[in-house]
Amino acid sequence: MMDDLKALYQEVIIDHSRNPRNFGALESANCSAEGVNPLCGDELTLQCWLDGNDVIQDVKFVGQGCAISIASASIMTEMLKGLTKSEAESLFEDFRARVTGLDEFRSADIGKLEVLSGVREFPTRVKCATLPWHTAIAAINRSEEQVTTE
Amino acid sequence: MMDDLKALYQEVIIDHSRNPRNFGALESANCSAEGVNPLCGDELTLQCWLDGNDVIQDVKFVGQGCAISIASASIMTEMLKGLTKSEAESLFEDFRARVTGLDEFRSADIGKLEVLSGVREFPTRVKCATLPWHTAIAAINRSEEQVTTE
Amino acid sequence: MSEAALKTPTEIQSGNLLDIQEIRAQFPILGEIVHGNTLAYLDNGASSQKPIAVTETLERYYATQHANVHRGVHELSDRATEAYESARKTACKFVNANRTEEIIFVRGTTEGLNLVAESYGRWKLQPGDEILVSEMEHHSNIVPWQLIAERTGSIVRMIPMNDNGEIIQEDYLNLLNDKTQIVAITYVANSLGTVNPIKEMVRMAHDAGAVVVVDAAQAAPHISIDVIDLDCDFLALSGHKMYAPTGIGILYGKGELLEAMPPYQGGGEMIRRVSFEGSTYADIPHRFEAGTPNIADAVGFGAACQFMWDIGIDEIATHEKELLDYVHECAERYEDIRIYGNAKHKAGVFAFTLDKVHAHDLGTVLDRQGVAIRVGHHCAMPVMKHFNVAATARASFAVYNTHDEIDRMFEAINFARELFG
Amino acid sequence: MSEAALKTPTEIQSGNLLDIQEIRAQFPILGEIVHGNTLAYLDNGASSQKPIAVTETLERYYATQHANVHRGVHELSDRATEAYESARKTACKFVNANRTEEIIFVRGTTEGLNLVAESYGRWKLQPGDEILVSEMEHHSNIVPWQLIAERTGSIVRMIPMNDNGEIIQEDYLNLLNDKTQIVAITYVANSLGTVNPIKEMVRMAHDAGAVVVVDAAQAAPHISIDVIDLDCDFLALSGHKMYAPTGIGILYGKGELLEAMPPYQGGGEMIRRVSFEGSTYADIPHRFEAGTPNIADAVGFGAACQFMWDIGIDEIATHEKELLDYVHECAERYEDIRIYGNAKHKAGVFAFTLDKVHAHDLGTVLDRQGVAIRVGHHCAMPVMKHFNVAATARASFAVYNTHDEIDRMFEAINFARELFG
Ligand SMILES: Cc1ncc(COP(=O)(O)O)c(C=O)c1O
Ligand SMILES: Cc1ncc(COP(=O)(O)O)c(C=O)c1O
Repeated sequence: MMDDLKALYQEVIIDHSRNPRNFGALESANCSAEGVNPLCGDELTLQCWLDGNDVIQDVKFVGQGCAISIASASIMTEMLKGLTKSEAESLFEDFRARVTGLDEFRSADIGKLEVLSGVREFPTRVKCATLPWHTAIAAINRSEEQVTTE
Repeated sequence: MMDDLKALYQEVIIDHSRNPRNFGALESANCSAEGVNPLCGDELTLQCWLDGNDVIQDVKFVGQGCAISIASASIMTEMLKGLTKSEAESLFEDFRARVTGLDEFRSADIGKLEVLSGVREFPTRVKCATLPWHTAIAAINRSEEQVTTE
Repeated sequence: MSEAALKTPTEIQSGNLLDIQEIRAQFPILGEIVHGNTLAYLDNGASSQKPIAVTETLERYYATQHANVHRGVHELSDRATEAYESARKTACKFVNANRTEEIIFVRGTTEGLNLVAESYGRWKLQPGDEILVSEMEHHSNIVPWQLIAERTGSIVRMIPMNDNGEIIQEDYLNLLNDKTQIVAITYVANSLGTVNPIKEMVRMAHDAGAVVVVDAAQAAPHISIDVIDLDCDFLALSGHKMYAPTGIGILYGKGELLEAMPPYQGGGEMIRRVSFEGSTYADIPHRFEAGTPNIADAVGFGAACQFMWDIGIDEIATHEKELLDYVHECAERYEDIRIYGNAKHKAGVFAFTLDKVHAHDLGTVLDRQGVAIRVGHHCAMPVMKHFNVAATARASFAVYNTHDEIDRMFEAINFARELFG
Repeated sequence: MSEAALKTPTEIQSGNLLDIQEIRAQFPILGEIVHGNTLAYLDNGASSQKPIAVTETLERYYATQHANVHRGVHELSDRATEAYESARKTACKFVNANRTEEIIFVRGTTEGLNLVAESYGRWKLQPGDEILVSEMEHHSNIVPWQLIAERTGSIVRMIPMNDNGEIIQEDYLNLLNDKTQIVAITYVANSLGTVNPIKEMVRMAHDAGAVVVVDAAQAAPHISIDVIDLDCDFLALSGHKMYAPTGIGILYGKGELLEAMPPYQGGGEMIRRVSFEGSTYADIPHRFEAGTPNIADAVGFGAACQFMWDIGIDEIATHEKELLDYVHECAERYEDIRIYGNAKHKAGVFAFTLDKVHAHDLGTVLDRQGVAIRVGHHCAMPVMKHFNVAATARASFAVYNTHDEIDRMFEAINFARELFG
């Protein structure tokens, strides 16, 4: 049980949650979205600069939340830069499969996101890890709706 | 069990329910009330002629209902004639005590109403027996409200 | 009458492979002694009894899973949420809806119909708009429409029925017009047993641009419900009539309608954000489930669906149809029995009066012999008015009823006939 | 940790004569193993666990008494009606109301508050009228008022609180004016534990001509409620927070108000007469109980009241007060624990944050050690805003909690502190 917790709250996670990368406003943003988990109060706003070829040139976020959601947002922003819209979407699918434990038949390389895979042992926390991603996907798809994880 | 039923549905009751006395409209009425049992659909209208000394000079009813309620109304109208308002009220109290089984310490003579005492073995039917009385009391008190047995 | 004796040859001859005695054994209450007789419970239209599978589910829920739902990160809250949401999935399958979010847990049919009337009605109804309500509706599918009509200045119109207790389809077609916003009809009429041709009526309503709200309270225990095939817009049912606990039912609504509808009750669970400057609401289904839901009974509802599936809904229907045929067959022998509801398609309900014996008195006489039927207006006063009768007697069937219980009812009727001779 | 070990000297020293182990034995779920540890359930503010006395009442009800209520002349219907109406009498006694008709069974506090907002609000509120709602309310006592205010053109005003989490009485007095129609306040605040001076606040409201609606959801499990003494006009509470089943609660309303109020939901049970020309409504309480009620859980509610009386509500309160004192005492040892809610009068709730550990993460860490607490906004976003915090952690107590469970919570907090170093 303590091992599960240590696998979840690895140093990398704690570090990202304390010192989130790409935290702040993005002047050059041309798309953005807001994500909220109404049940726990987590909320974040994500801004993105998508170039003419649908490549994510830059991405930043602000918000508040638990260590998992902040760390997930922080690591995500690091990974999204340079990806095309569809690459981002497919990375999210791989990530989601990993954290929900639905990836038995997928062994996609999710790189640094691996540190978040401990979440799968904590079903109630999966939403914390995926909220930033839902928000990012909404932003790059220029969806109007506010994202929620209900 | 069959005995209970036979005690409830005595010949007198069946007779009164088939041929209710004082059934019809009362031309000379100076007070009236409507009673309804919304749960079973029984309803009756009772009209009364109360003289200057609060003596019930005449009383009639119309309505539809089960054998118990019609018989109770019929017998009641026979007994009410000639009583004062307060005599009527006290007779009702005695009757109610008898049919609810609360008359252990009362041994009031309720006369012909005795035939309805079998109702006490049928708690769900007590309201059928008392509805006409509630209606009569409302009428002689010139209460505006419709009477219900809910 | 011994339990063993209840398995009459009729049951075996019937060709229906259900072992009714085995089913009865799952309902402890059926062994109750009432006024010295074994209970013959023929009041299922009012509320069915509950199998052990359902009551044990409640017990297990409280002994191992309970906490509040949706709000906790701890294990019990997770178990409770899981149990509750998986009951929603079961309910979704039970009515064959497309998406689980289209299922809202409510107290029962009445609350479901009120929710639609208030929320959809307030959103859509303009002064002069029309709501069509059939003559054979239960009060729960009349009064909510009268209340919202009064508030919005719209008009409730009655779709008449014929003397067999069938909706007159030509009249229905004539009533539909471009002011018709809502059609509220029952799938099965509780006072008559009539099964209405919902699918066709929905098609006609949609052609006229109206939505259809189906009261499935009496259908759910007997008919396998398919909201996609019916194409109805809303459908409400009560758990307590289909072997589930009291206090729980579901409202199905088409996703695109529910998503556009304003909230009904306000409170916890149904919000996105609350502040004194203004609040925003959660997505469906939560928007319509304000406050702590009836978690345990929702889980019990899931168990009741499973109970019905385990027996087979068609098998249940077949058994009940046999009972209904049998009761009609028996009734034909008596000239003083008048039957209400002679629709071609009928389910589960036998409503009648006995000449010379008021229904209320009949109910009492039967009760003393352990036979429980319902008497009165059955919350369908317009039906009573149609047939110009104050009250009827009604026997209504569930999967555990037997031919023997029907025989006992007729014996008791004979006794009443003598008593009132 | 063995069960026996749980009876710490503190329990014995306390002078409180309750045998907590004996009480615990009545709650099977307290023996659950969660992630390898015995459950320490400290989330009672969200929902309490249920004693065997309550679950057995449900079982007995379904096994021997169930039928629909109020409508039948048969024995089971009589038993069910008797059980249901006697639960109403028990509930009446529980809040010390004058008349049983003043008790309406609802799903829970949320529904009770919505009923008052809709029915009383629709009847009384004029454009420009004011509704006062305190800053510490649960969403269920905010959103219904916002909804009805929007519909009637009236205005919701916030009664502010100070940083201890107490309503600022001068501000309250200043806000009251002749446009104030309704004051909606909680008896005990779920996010802070504050016990409000309801009796005084009612007096002030009445002086200004307003009615007072009391949210007693968090009071009912801990305080003996006396609506006559409080002189409040309406009071709502939830069974599931006071050892009763889910899906049931009560709304108390003064008879003369309820009698004058228009219906809320329409349907069976709540009518006097229905016709397509118009319907008339039943007397209270039935007017406000449309449809088949949640009979079994109402009966279970009665059993829960009895359970509390058997222990003694004051004894329960004393035990919980000890736990609260103990938890505060322990918390004082740590500089990184910040407490929310330092009102003079507090009951049952300990809300806090831990520096450097987000409440949500804390909840997860505690859960892994079997300690169930609630984390989040507790359906009280305005309170979170007041303290400028997104989420807090909350331990809340019931009669079965022990000092040992609090020790285990602090051990788990220590572990979290290390983990987040
Ligand atoms: C103070 C307060 N009011 C209202 C509610 C709502 O109660 P329920 O969810 O049972 O309707 C709660 C509980 O969540 C509460 O704590
Ligand atoms: C056809 C019909 N509609 C609606 C209802 C109301 O259901 P409930 O009382 O469970 O809300 C009933 C049952 O009484 C019914 O038979």
